[in-house]
Amino acid sequence: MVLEVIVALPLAGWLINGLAGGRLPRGVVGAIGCGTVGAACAASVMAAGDPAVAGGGLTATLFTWLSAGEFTVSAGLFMDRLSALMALVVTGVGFLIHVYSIGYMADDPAYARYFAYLNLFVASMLLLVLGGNLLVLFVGWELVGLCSYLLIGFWFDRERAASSGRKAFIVNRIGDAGFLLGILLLATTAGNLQFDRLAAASGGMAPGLLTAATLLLFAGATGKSAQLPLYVWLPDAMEGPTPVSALIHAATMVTAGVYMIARLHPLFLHAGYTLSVVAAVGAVTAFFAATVALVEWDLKRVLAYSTISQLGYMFLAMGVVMMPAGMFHLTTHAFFKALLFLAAGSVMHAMRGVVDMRRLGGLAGPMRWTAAGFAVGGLALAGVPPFAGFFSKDLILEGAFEWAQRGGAMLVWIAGLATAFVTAVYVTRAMMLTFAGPAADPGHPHEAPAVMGLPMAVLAALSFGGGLLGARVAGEPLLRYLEPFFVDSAIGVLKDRPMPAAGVITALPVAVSLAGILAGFALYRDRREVTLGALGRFLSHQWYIETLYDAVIVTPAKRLAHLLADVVETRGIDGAVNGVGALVGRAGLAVRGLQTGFVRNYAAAILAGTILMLGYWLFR
Amino acid sequence: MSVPLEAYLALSALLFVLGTTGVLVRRNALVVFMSIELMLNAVNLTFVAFARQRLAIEGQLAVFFVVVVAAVEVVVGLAILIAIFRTRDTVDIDDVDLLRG
Amino acid sequence: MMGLPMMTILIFLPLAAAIVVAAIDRKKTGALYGVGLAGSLAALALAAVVFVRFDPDQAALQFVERMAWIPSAGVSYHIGVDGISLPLVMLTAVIMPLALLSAWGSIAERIKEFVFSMLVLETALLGTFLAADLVLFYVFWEAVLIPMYFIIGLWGGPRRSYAAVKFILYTMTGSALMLVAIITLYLHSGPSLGARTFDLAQLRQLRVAMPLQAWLFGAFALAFAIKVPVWPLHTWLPDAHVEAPTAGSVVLAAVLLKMGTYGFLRFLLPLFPQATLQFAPLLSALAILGIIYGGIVSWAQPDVKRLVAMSSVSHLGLVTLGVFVMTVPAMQGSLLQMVNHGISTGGLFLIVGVLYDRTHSRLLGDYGGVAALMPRLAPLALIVVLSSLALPGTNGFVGEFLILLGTFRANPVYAALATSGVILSAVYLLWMYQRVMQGPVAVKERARMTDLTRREQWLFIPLIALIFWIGVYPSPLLRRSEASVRALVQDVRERGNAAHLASHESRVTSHDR
Amino acid sequence: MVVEVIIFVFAALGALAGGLGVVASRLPVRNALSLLLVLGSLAVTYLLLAAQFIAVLQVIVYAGAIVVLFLFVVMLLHRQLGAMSPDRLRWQGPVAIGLSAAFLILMLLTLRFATNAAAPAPAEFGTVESVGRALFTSFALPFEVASVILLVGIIAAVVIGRPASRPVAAPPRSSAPSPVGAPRR
Repeated sequence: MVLEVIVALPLAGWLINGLAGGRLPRGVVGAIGCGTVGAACAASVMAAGDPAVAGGGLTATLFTWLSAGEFTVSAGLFMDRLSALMALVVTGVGFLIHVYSIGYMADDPAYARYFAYLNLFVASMLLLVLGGNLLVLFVGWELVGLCSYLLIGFWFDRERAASSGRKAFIVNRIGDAGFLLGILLLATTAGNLQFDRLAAASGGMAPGLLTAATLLLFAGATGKSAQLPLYVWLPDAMEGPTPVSALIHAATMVTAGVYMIARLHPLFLHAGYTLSVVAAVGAVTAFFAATVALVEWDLKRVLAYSTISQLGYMFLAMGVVMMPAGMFHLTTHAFFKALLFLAAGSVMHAMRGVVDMRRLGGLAGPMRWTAAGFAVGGLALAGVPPFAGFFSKDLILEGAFEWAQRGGAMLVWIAGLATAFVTAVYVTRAMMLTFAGPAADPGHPHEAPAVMGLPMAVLAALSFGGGLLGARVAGEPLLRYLEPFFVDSAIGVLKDRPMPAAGVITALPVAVSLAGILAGFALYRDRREVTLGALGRFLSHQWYIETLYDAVIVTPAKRLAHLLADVVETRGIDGAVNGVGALVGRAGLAVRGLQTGFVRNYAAAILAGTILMLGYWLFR
Repeated sequence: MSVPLEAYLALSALLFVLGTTGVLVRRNALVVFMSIELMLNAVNLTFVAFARQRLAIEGQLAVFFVVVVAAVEVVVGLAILIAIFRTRDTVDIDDVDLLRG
Repeated sequence: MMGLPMMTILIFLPLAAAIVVAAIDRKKTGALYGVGLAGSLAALALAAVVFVRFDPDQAALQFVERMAWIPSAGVSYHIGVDGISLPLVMLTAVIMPLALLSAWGSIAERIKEFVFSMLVLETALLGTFLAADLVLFYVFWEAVLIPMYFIIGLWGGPRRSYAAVKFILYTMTGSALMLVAIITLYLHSGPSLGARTFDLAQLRQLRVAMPLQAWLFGAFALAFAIKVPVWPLHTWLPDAHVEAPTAGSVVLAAVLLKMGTYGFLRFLLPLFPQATLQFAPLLSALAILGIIYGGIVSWAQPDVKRLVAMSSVSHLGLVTLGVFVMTVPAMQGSLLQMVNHGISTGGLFLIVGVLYDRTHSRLLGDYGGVAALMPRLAPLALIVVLSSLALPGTNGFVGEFLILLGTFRANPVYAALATSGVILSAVYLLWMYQRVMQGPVAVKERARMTDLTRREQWLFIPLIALIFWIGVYPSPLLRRSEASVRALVQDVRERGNAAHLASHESRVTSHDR
Repeated sequence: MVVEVIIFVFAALGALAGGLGVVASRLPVRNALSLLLVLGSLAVTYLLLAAQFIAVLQVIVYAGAIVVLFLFVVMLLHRQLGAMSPDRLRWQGPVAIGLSAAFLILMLLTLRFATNAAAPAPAEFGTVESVGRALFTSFALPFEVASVILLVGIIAAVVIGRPASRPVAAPPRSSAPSPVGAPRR
């Protein structure tokens, strides 16, 4: 029962704010928006405390959703340790961001619509993480994509916002088409989409099929979690309101791909080289996005590329079979990246929407708390101990190193390490350009109101102390909690970890991060525009990946569409149809002379016909 | 029946052909109408002749219905004729050729 | 049931309303539309009763009524409903009141004739879906054309006569061939069944030898494929849609096109199982071509109505694919998708109609930022668009998923190709939504863009309710179609293969008549 | 029975002469009177064929009503009846005569199929009573239909014969011109 309540609460908020929100006072709209999510958070805590969650999992089957032939899927919810963690992250971070939004969106005329969309998102995300089978997960998966579309294009009267939303939806759809095919493949071979049945069946499935299925599912994950090659929508998604970027495009929705792999890890473990692909994609994406973040001028887009990069880390963790570490990083990342976005939002709020870092600067003075929050988030992102990011990233890199020693590619670890360095550089750059130096824009920046400050404070605390969830000194409570879920996978790695070797390996990332911070400090101390020459041009064009897509896919597709619509359709197919018509018409013209209009001619013709018939009858 | 059936039929055929000739040759709509009446009467004659030969009263009934229809036809036809005459000032059927292709 | 001829009443109720309409003074607009609506709503109520009392476990026809019509020619008045026709009957009954409601206020000329035509159209459509005798079916099938011809030709746009003539000639070409095939079947039924008949149930027993069966299959398939329309026989559709008035477009898209796919299921498959199995790959390939081609071409359309019309080609390609892969989930999905397409595309045309009433333009370029001017229309339009692009939670997803599932089981390559339709539909539909609804306000006459009236809101509320109902809880529909579909798939597979083995000892050959 | 033959010959000659007059005469009144001659002669042959009722019908309806109708029209239009535009179909005449001749020959050829074995007619054959009995029993439906056709014909004649362009004089009370008769749009 409690599971239904968790999902139903934000859904109710959506219905109320969506249908009647325009007629309600703002205070009530905000209260409904936040209250339902807060209540869902409380319900999630309650549910997570249920002993069934720690055991086999809490299930709630609502009704039979689809039934055709032998194939049956029920609409059901399910909560085990993994989804409990996700539900807590979603509702917890979600609640904080809802509260923040009350302040951030206070002046927006479409206040109710905003909260309705946000509530719908939380409900969809909860459906995604609490879905009892793969198809329900897919429903949530697509619905969060819808919410993302709606919220990116929230200010739909801006052409760019509308286009970005559409781009996000379509790119996600490309991934989802793969995801759907993966589901079809699994449904056809396993005959069922219940998670436990799939896990049980995965051992007996042909490895080739399983590899294909998991790769298809991973294609969906690259779309939703903005990995190469489908990352292109996430930077543009920054057109949406900043709290949305924090919630959807940093903390929760984009991590759905990671969650999906964790959820289906038995399949991925049995599926040949899929995990290697995942690791490689994660590593490349992490490095690629970090380098692009290095030259980006838009503060929010820096954070967007940073998100892509950090998601790359998570996939890297999944790929090297350090799944608990991936989930750990997912959690800490949700804290510190949400914090960074909210701080950036606070800056935008103060600067009336300016996000270009060349026009920012010197904000540390008037916006002390925001700057402090950004600094905490930045240090966590850079992986400086004892901030949260350090523990999770460190664990991932350790895992990558061990994976390499067990026969994996060392390049993955090296890429992770290089990314750590670049990350430290770009986060320092963003910090310096935004908050240090003289004020670049003569305005009257003001500190954010309390309703925005408080959520940031809570997130700052979590970004600072969240590492304890996975810190060895604290007994790794989160990892221990997840262990039973991953019992047949990464736990082996986790347990047999040779402690001594860890020394150097742990120290190296920290050193690299600190070096990065120092480098960033040295480079951007006096707000110089570091161009980096040809390399900089390469990076600021995002490695020319989108240019390539435009040239190879988008433009030819448009040309093809116009060719088909304007030539093949009108002149070819319809031309043939009209040609037949014209032919008949011309034949009619040819014989129309027979129709003289003289009745006597017609009568003569009738008589002639009669004669012929009579003659035939007589002389046959 | 001392007059042979063939005689009646031959008379009928002659009258019918006179009618067709009239329809084909004459341009005066009124005369064309009369020629049509001539053809109808020729047919009626065959009906009656066969009715007599086969002693089937249905033949005569057919004539009855032909007469009814002919009466209607003449009434409507002459009305059309007058309507045409009123608008086009002619009874020459060659002048009425709206259906020319 | 209850001794009442339910099906006959259902079919002819709209016709009775049409006769009442014919007797009303043409100046009384309210009464004309009121009676029309009342008639179609009464049919809906009756259809709902049928839906509730329908026995889902029975594969055969239910509510059967049968009596001799032209006994000397083996023609009977044989009607009934099964799991295959029930969804379409419901769809017709739901869509017609909405179409009439959409015309109220939009069509101001010759209202009496319009309402009359719509009601006659409903009778013909219901008859088409309920007939179980080939002659009866053919009569209703052709009767559909007449009111539709007038609806396009009298109340249509500037090129209406071209569109109407194209529509009627194109579809009649196909049905003329079908008539020939029907008569051929009739002539063959004598020697092997004892007496010549047009009755579908008896003709199903007939085994036509192969070369002839293929020809008959071709004639039927052509008639149905034109109606669907299967690529490349689709070019009448955009013209008809563009020129037809809103109500006409709605009925055309929502119901008329389904006559083709319904014909596949009801006649083509059971009558010619062997030829079906033989030609299924060809039709599947055409269907997939239609999915991709329709999707791509939609994207490049400057005209909203043409865009939606081409999207129908794509969507119905998927339905056709679901029919010919011959698996239970795919066929059930097809059946459901016929209903879904009726709801979502009908809704899209209603939206276009609402906009057209205000701007008198169908060009995407003349719109922009409508959501800011019509805040009540925008979310409704979005829901309909999402339903059309098969977002989970809406009706479109359920149908598409089942079709793809069944297709994947039969042939993964087909499924992979068909999945591209999922991407394409998002591309062109969101493109359309953005051009019309989003961006800065680009509509010239802002003052005319008033938000939805109460009447217009009621056009969408039932559709939205159906979208979510079928999307979340499709079982009532799926359960009712399952038995019939399962029986059909099994029947076609068994007889199709058995006929293959026994073709040389077939009792009927092409020369005995 | 020779009398019968003689009567037939006279009637036949009369009918043929009348027919020729209908087709050939240039004077409309003469055409109409020739038609009357044909109708009368045929009425005589009907009597020979034991069809008394039809003969009477022929005289009353055809000769009495239809020919009179023709004469009325001749009277109405007599001034213009002679005026014809020049003939535009010069081939029509010879072709028509050729076709008619061919048709006549073919029809006469069919006569060889006729079987000439008629029983003597019973007394009541062709009387008003026997025709009436058939008409009101087995032919009741066609009879009724015929009456409807007559009714429709009358209405049609009234509608067609009415001047189309000029509306019927409106009652003086209403000021607006009444659109009765004019097609409404």
